[in-house]
Amino acid sequence: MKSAAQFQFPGSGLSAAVRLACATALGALALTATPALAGPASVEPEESGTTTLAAPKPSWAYLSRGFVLPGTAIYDTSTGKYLAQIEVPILGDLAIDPEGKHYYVAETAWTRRLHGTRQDYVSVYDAATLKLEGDIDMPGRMLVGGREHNFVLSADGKTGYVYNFSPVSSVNILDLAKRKFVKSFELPGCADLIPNTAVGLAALCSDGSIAAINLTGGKVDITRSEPFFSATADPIFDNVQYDKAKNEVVMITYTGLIYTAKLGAKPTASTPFSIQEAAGLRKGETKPLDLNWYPGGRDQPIALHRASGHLYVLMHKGEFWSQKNGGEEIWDVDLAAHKVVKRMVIKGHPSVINVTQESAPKLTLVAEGDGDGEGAGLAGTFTVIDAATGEIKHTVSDAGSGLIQTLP
Amino acid sequence: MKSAAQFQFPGSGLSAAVRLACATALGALALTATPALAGPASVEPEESGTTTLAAPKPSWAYLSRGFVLPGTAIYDTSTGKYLAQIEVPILGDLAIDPEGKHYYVAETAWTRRLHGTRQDYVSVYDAATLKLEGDIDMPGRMLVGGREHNFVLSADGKTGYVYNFSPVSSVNILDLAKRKFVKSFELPGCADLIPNTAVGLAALCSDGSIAAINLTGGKVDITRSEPFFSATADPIFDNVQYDKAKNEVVMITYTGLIYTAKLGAKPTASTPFSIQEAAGLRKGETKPLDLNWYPGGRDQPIALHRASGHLYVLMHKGEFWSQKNGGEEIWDVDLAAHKVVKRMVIKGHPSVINVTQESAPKLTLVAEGDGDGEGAGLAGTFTVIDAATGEIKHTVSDAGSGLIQTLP
Amino acid sequence: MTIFNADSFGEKVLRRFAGGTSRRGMLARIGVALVAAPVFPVLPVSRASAAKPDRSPEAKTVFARTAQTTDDTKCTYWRYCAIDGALCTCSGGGIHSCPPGAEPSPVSWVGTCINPDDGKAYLIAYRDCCGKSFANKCNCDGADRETQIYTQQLNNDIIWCFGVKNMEYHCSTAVLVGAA
Amino acid sequence: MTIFNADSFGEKVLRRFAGGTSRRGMLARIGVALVAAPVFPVLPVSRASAAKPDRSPEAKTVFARTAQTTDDTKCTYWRYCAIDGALCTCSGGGIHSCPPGAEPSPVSWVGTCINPDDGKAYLIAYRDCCGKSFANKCNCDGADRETQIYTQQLNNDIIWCFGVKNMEYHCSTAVLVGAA
Repeated sequence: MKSAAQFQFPGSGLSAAVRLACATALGALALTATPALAGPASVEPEESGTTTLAAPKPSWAYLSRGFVLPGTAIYDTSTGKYLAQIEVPILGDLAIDPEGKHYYVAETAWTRRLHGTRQDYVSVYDAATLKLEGDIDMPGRMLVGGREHNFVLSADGKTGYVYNFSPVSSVNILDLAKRKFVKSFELPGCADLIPNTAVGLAALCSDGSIAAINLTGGKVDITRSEPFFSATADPIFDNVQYDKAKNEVVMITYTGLIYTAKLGAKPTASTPFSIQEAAGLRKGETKPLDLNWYPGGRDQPIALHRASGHLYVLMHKGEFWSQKNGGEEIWDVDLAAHKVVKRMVIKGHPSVINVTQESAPKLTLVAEGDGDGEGAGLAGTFTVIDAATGEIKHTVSDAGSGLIQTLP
Repeated sequence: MKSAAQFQFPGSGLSAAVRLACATALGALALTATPALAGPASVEPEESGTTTLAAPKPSWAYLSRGFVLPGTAIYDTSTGKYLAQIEVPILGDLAIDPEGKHYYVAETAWTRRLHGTRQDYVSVYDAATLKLEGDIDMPGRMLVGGREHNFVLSADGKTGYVYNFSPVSSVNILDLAKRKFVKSFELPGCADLIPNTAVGLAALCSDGSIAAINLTGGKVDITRSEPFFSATADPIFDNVQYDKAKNEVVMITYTGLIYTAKLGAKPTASTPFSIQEAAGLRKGETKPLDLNWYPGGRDQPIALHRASGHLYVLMHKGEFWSQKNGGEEIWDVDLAAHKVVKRMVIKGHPSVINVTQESAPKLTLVAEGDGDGEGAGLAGTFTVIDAATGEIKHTVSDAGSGLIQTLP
Repeated sequence: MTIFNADSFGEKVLRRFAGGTSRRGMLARIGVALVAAPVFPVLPVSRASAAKPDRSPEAKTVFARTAQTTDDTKCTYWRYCAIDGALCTCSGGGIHSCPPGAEPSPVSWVGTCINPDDGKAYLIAYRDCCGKSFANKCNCDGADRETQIYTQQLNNDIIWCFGVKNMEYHCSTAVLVGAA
Repeated sequence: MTIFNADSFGEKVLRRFAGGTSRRGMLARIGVALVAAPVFPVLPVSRASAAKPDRSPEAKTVFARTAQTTDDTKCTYWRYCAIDGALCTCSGGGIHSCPPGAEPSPVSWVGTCINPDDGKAYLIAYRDCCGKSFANKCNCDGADRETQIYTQQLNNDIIWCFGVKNMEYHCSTAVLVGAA
């Protein structure tokens, strides 16, 4: 049989679905020789729809799937249930609106996948529908995975700060209410943005100080604390823990020194204490061959429960320069008492820990495992543990291997 | 210490690398207090560079990594060595220039990853450097994985044909020499583009025929063969095997009927023979509960060695409607003799087979395996087998799980 | 004259697309297109056992003989006889609902599955949820009466995301359309 | 005055960027920038044991004590003491060469690794190969003297693809820059 390919549908004003119906009908299938309406269907056809989400809850954990699969999964730690996926691409950064109305995703894309024009922007999603509301374009951002402090929001959720490294170190300021890029400023020698009530921002610096970044005036004013740690000999892990109510930041170094710094116009760091000494052991050292317990994890070795002032730390046995090793135990540190009050043995060497800010907090862990897909971010196991009892509440395999975030 | 963030480098005309040097230097690190040039390095610093590829060889296999990881890996089946990765995205289609000068990739991207403007184009890569030479924009393409017949080239490699389904069925014609989109034409009721010497194209149709698509005149002329198979009761697997020298296509149905069709201006199909009968067994049936050997594989159940006229088929035990099941044996069919001349037992239920067109052909298999990452395209094992002896020559784990292509 | 059977494409969806017109009106419009194109082959569908369905165990596929009706997060759930992809029921959606932020495709491939509770066959529209990255949870690959891409609406490898903002495949639903 | 040590960034690459000027000329230009910015902290690097290196087994990290010099497709190869990512040696490239189609980043993070054959420490530039999808072969994650992102050039999590057409990360090389 012969046919003219140039045929145009008379119903070319019809929608895609109807055109498909026509196209495939013309092509042959899905037609019956029986009369239409031969009899009503015996079952009421179902409607397709889309579910929505409740407002973000303190029990929710936001788990980035890692370096291979895009998407940040939302789990309710109370039920272990997977709720939905936020469209955070690989190397994208998620920020959660403190009002619970939006999710913000800082991301970078080229117009044609791996070529074309580079674009850096923050996508705004409605928290209930997860629908994209729009993008806020900006000059650039640092491309790195697993960091909590490259995209942070002000306490009121109205301003967003995105760290950029081009390779010049700078910060983009975004007005999230107006959905506009405001301006950039250079931030030489510092990174890891931390909200800093009343002032604007703070950041960790390579001279071993914390900088206060005053954004209240027309001019950006950067004031550093006295240097208090060595950025090369005993670095502080990037994913420091911020306590908004106290405007304080809790930090740990590779050897296990725990610092608290008061932020504000001129930050000041506390005298540190050793997590090992707080557990009745000898202090961590930087020299080789010294076997001890050390904090570690690929992305996120510490988690702070703010209301109780407990810090949960992934600890492993080893020598110094093992800072990327996953944990064998979780150490529960009472920050006020300078005491390790509990040590919990864990399996699978998790490299990421977080804690929900509920009054009865739950610890969340991600361990990549040693099976097929290791390093590919597909074999990650997500575990929820009761922080008080150490009891495992939920285990989800193939969950992902990236950062865990909880409500700010 | 206080510092002004508004500082501008005097050397702002410097390149990115130098600016980085400055920026990080300002930030503190990678500086020494010792005089520069204190002594020449005792070792000559190495130069960075990029390797290049030899011209495509008949022994090469092009293995798509599947549905999760982008990229098509090139392996030399003689050595088992991984040579490089061609940038074929997920759902992209690769076509290999018969002259061996270029790789062509038909792909689809949105300007902002999952939003923005849709773009469909063929990217042109130099075969030696794998550098992108440019894109040829076109109106659209079908999004589906694992098909060899959605992007095919003419025998001389100068024209490309891309199947589109929007959901109206059509074909894009590209002039690869001029790197321009030429035109589209509708192709109702047919898909699976096959080159068709002197005429243009052929395609499989849902009425059970093969269409010849004559592109030599101004008007597109579509001529169908007599219907010879049932597209719904006993479909022909999409990935039919084309023999350019004979302008013939070899096909197999779900039950195991093997057809050869002569293409040209009006295609004609041969009387089929049953692969099971060719092995001395009873014919495959469509009815349930009839246990038999069936051809199957997620993407690619058959491979044709053109010079010898041998068809290699992935076969498994089961009932009808098991066409996606991986193989338990490879059956070696002598097409001229209508005989299964060899049955090779294989492991891991491979779902993809291909064969190199060397005079001593090698079979290539992909099996996804049952471990972690199953279904994610990461746990796929690539196996190279001597077609004459059945001996396993190479096994590569974590290779991917998609289509295998060889030189046209 | 052969008339288009809207059931095969999910009549409700077509109706929605047509802006709430009645089924009869809908069919009339499609009918026009068909009537206007008499040169094209319009063959009767040979949907498996469409004429005189035999639902005895002997006529059931392997899938149908082992299907269950209690857990729609398992590949063995009866409606998944021809599904291919990640189950939306494992990804924050439901059997006929997309997860938050995903858009159901108005068009889909279809399958005919037997409900083991009543032994009857039903037409299922496998509607992809689109515009989000691959969920990659509970991946299933049914094959009952699944064909190849020259019969698109019975092929489950195609990304069935048309008429949506972005065609990225997230997961698949199995919508009950009616008795087969 | 503190002078920038170009070795730390791969002097050859800086020279290439500067259009083939000499090392001395290069240093002079950078010197200008540093001199012009005296208000910024310019601290001596405390690169591990930079002053009086102790290469005795007792001073070696776990990695250095178990490193080998024969197989550069294994994570234990001596130069990989601070690498993070897929080895280009497994992906069609070489120890200091990118696979076909990938572009070496002119800037990189650095490490100081001990060659067990001579017991000496060498400065290694971990130059990412960019512009192609993640190779995902032979993934390694060294940690010797690796720090955090506020000291970028000693951090190996960052995508070190600057001054290239596309920053997509493909794999990493370990380029010998000189004696440390």
